[in-house]
Amino acid sequence: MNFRWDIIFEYAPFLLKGTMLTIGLSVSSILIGTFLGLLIGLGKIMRNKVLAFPFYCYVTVFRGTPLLVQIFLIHFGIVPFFTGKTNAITAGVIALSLNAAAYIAEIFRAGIQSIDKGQMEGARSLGMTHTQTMIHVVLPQAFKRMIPPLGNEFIVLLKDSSLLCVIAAPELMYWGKAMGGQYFKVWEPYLACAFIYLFLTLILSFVLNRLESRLKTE
Amino acid sequence: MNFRWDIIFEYAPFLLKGTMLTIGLSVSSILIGTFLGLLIGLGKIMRNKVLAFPFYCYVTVFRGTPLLVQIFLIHFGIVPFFTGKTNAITAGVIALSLNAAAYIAEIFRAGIQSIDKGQMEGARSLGMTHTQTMIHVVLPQAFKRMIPPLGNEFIVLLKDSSLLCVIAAPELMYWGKAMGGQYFKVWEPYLACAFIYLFLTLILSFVLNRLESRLKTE
Amino acid sequence: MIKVENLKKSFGDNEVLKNINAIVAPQEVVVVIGPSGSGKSTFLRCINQLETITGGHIFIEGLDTTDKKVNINKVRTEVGMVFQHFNLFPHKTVIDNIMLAPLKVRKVSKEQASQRGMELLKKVGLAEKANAYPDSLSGGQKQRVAIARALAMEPKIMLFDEPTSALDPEMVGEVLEVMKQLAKEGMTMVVVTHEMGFAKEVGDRVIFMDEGFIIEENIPSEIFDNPQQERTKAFLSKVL
Amino acid sequence: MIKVENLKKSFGDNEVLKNINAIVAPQEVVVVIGPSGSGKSTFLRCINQLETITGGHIFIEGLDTTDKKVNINKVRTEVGMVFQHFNLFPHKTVIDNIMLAPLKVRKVSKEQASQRGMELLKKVGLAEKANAYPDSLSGGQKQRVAIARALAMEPKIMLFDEPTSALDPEMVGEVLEVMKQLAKEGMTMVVVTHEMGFAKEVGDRVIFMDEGFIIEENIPSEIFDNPQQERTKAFLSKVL
Amino acid sequence: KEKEVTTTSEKEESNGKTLRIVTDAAYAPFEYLEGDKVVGFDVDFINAVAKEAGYKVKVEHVGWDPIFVEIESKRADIGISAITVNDERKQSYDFSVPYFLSTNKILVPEKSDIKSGKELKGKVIAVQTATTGQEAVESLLGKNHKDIKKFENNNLAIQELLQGGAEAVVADNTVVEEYVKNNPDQKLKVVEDSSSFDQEFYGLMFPKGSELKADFDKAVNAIYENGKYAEIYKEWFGTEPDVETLKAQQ
Ligand SMILES: Nc1ncnc2c1ncn2[C@@H]1O[C@H](COP(=O)(O)OP(=O)(O)OP(=O)(O)O)[C@@H](O)[C@H]1O
Ligand SMILES: Nc1ncnc2c1ncn2[C@@H]1O[C@H](COP(=O)(O)OP(=O)(O)OP(=O)(O)O)[C@@H](O)[C@H]1O
Ligand SMILES: [Mg+2]
Ligand SMILES: [Mg+2]
Repeated sequence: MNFRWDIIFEYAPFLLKGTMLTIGLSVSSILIGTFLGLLIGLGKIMRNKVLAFPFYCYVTVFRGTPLLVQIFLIHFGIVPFFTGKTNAITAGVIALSLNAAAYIAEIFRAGIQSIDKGQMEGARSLGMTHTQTMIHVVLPQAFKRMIPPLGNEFIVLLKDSSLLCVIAAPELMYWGKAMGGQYFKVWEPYLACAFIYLFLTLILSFVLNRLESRLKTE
Repeated sequence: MNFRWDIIFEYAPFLLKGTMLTIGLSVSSILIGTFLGLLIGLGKIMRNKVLAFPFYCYVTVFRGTPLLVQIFLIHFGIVPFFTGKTNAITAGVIALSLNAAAYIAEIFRAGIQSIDKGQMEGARSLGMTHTQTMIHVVLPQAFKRMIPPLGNEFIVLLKDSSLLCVIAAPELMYWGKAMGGQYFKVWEPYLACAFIYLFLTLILSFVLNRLESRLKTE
Repeated sequence: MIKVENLKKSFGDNEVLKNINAIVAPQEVVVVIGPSGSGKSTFLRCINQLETITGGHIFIEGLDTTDKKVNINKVRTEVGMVFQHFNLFPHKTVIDNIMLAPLKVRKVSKEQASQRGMELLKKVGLAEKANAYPDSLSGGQKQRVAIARALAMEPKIMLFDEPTSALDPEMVGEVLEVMKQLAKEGMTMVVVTHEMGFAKEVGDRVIFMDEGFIIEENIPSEIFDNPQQERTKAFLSKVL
Repeated sequence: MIKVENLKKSFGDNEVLKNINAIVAPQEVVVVIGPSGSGKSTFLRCINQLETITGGHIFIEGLDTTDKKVNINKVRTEVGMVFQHFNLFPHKTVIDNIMLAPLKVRKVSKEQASQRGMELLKKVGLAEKANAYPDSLSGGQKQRVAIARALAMEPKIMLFDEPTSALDPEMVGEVLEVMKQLAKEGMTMVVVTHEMGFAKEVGDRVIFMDEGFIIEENIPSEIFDNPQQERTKAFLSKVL
Repeated sequence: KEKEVTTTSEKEESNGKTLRIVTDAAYAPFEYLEGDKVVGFDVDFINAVAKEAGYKVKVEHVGWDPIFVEIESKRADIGISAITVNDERKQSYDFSVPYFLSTNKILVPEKSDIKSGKELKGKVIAVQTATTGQEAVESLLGKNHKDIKKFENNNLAIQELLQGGAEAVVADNTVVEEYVKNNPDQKLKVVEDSSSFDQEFYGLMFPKGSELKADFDKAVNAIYENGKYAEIYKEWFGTEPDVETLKAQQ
């Protein structure tokens, strides 16, 4: 098999552009997804089962259906409904955020429930409200424990962003496919993309490990 | 939008066949992946860092690259290398198993490390070997704690099996795409598939919850 | 100060407190003893409304805390509580542990909170640990910080739930010392403990509980030297 | 029976045991006391090879356990250990906890293991709990099961690391009772404990450790009533 | 911001509005991305037709599935993506008169003894989903026959052939010829058999009831007549088009 390095070099600027968009999409989705995930996770642990039910459904549906379908629904249904036209990047960020939010909600729920009940009681006995306790006592500690699973989720999200090529969001995989389409090649684009994804996830892991050990010693 | 129920009915037998294969692929990959994951997880926590290194790399690479690329490599590279020809189902099971094994290895590692050190010491002080202690004391307890994350992984794997349509493994998503290709319809196949996936994941969640609560009360 | 009337508390079918009546006078130190599972902790937690009671009334300074209209967070600021396992916030330094509630609940200024916090740390003998994290402290030090934290809200009453039972024997003394000091200063206290020495020395009154009832209550010397009930005798013979 | 020669143990830079020499004679009960962090647990764990020692030798029945050729699992079957936190296997019933090691290590038959297990449970007064799970037992019961489990391997020596310090005061007695019984039967024992009553009553010899050294050792009456070292005096004044 | 991948026809005599043309630029040489530009036969063709019909157009790469959603929801005006016309699809969309006659050819390993379409029976064949190749093979073996493996693109179908998972690939002649030309070292050959395969045609795809269809049908015929079509065809495929068959199909 002759590996066509030349076409990889030819496409390098596009792959770079795609990588930038992949990073941009992932980072914004992570931020939004974490925020939504926190709200949904808090919603799911409400004592009032009726109020918690919609959050429960949200998590079930988003975790139970393929991301691909969610991307289509949002790209062709939700976004045009509000703005009148499709926009792959907007839809991509929304789809990834909403999907990640479901997983992150579970991470938050587990993190919060892993904090010893004594912490809540200690703070409540000082006269702090439930909300104050959550904000100042439970969440800061839960957050520390959530870093490893959140890190995993971020890596998953980074890779999942490759699915956005189906709606032609010009991220990394999109350019990989364009390269394959032009030259009838399979290995060159996919291996190139795989290495870039691996590189990105390694950097992310490294950053997360640093963060984790810094928080640990704190 | 007129929703073409008729084409869903027309493709119902194919979707059913696809669903069966999806289930078959997922179940076998889960079993193999769990077994491999256990070995890799144990490998990763070996005290000898040199021996543990390959396991560490395995997990990093399989978690750091898109499953799609892994599927291609295994389908077009590994399987033909050994058998002389491609086989989508074999490649599918291998790719899903190897991918899941990386995630499951991390679950095992975390599960084992979450077991109080006192358990290991208690058993070792009775003269049991490290291996005996792992088998009879640590793993049974770790396994109980691993059921929730394993359950999540199974759900992820079930949905990930939809990626096998790219190598023409005739699972659920493959037939969904065939339907879409024949009628140039998008919503009918994807929504039908989404509902089937949701249904499967709900059943899986239910079974896992039952298992979890049964093990808890035991 | 505290008046408990016909207090009942069940967990599901399990009635843990069965008609408790008790009064704690201002500046009084009441020691609660009893076997494990007799409901001592639950009793304290009910006073502080950490458990929703199933029946009866609890009055704190004349205010019926079971009344829906009473702001329970307000009540809790008047009632400090110290737990067996300290329940310090591990992500905050000692001084931040102490300052958190005054800042957030009493809304005092940072300077004021910090000044008052340092005073309290001095009082419990830990001024030099102000910027340490709880995990670096010994058990006895943790418990003293927990006491200082509760005092920072300037409560009228302090509840202690086995404050020394998670401590190494050597550290028990230093915590009891702080508690004695508090009692001397006139703090109203309810103390669940197995430390009979403390009960004898500091307690104004001892309550013996078993199976959700108050079996006997009296001044310490009477309870220890002349218990009236069989169950009290049996219990004391084991722990003394 | 046990001979410890120039034992040294460091964790990284932290030298926890600094040249320990000790002998335990057959049927002797040695009690180890000392402040927290002085290295008592580490000392016991070294005897059992749960920690790899950094220097010196430990002979058990004349066998140098630090010799690479010695099968450490074999050595451990001769040395039973009971921990502060019991370390029972929560996924197994009481009888299964006791039978596991005999079945897997000694390879005895199921009937034999079960029969011997029941005998031991009777001995510690828990025959009726054979099929209960550890979580449903009280602390004292758990610790008695842990003792039975260690005895099931028919060890020649038993090591106890603060066996009663995680227990409610009421339950301490029942565990000490079992230990006294063992001592009476002639078991060689090394016991780390804060229960000075036990030390006085059962101990043949008391070792006082501090900062990784054996500071003083003597028969109990001498140690408690007439300590030679300042540090021993200071420590005893706190805990008695 | 999204940078749109477009090509706009230069002259605008039109009624102002630019038509939105959607395509899946992953099917060389009909439409593919050259860097960030959509190029290919279909692109040149639609530009010529639009000019003829007096419309301004903008070709946008949206991906395969999205084409149908965009057209069905009428957010796009025309889909052009080597789309094969068949009766099932006509139920949902309108199509222009055929603008391309697709000749399917069989790609096999050099050593293969397959010499005609008939001999494909009983063999495993790889195709790209929703192409004329799939139509052709299904009309031979039957719809969703178990021996047909459908891939997302021809690249993967050919890869399957190379790795021994299929004994033949059926696809547009241009696709297979282009592949063989680009990859001489792969030891593949092309088998021609126009007799076994039905003729398959490409059409422009419109939303059901689109008013553009009439204008574009007229314009297609016009460029057949004025030679523009043949010019574009020759530029891309190097041969003369069979305009007569195309016209006969109308
Ligand atoms: N949150 C709870 N849910 C259900 N049952 C509970 C709960 N808290 C306590 N109980 C039960 O209530 C009873 C009394 O418990 P409590 O903790 O008040 O006893 P205690 O006297 O403080 O014992 P100890 O000395 O062991 O602390 C026990 O039987 C206990 O199992
Ligand atoms: N695994 C370990 N890694 C590092 N340091 C350790 C480890 N185990 C013990 N140490 C340190 O060794 C010293 C002695 O610990 P050890 O547990 O032997 O004391 P101890 O006398 O048993 O105290 P206690 O009465 O609290 O049980 C302590 O300073 C402790 O921090
Ligand atoms: Mg209690
Ligand atoms: Mg110790």
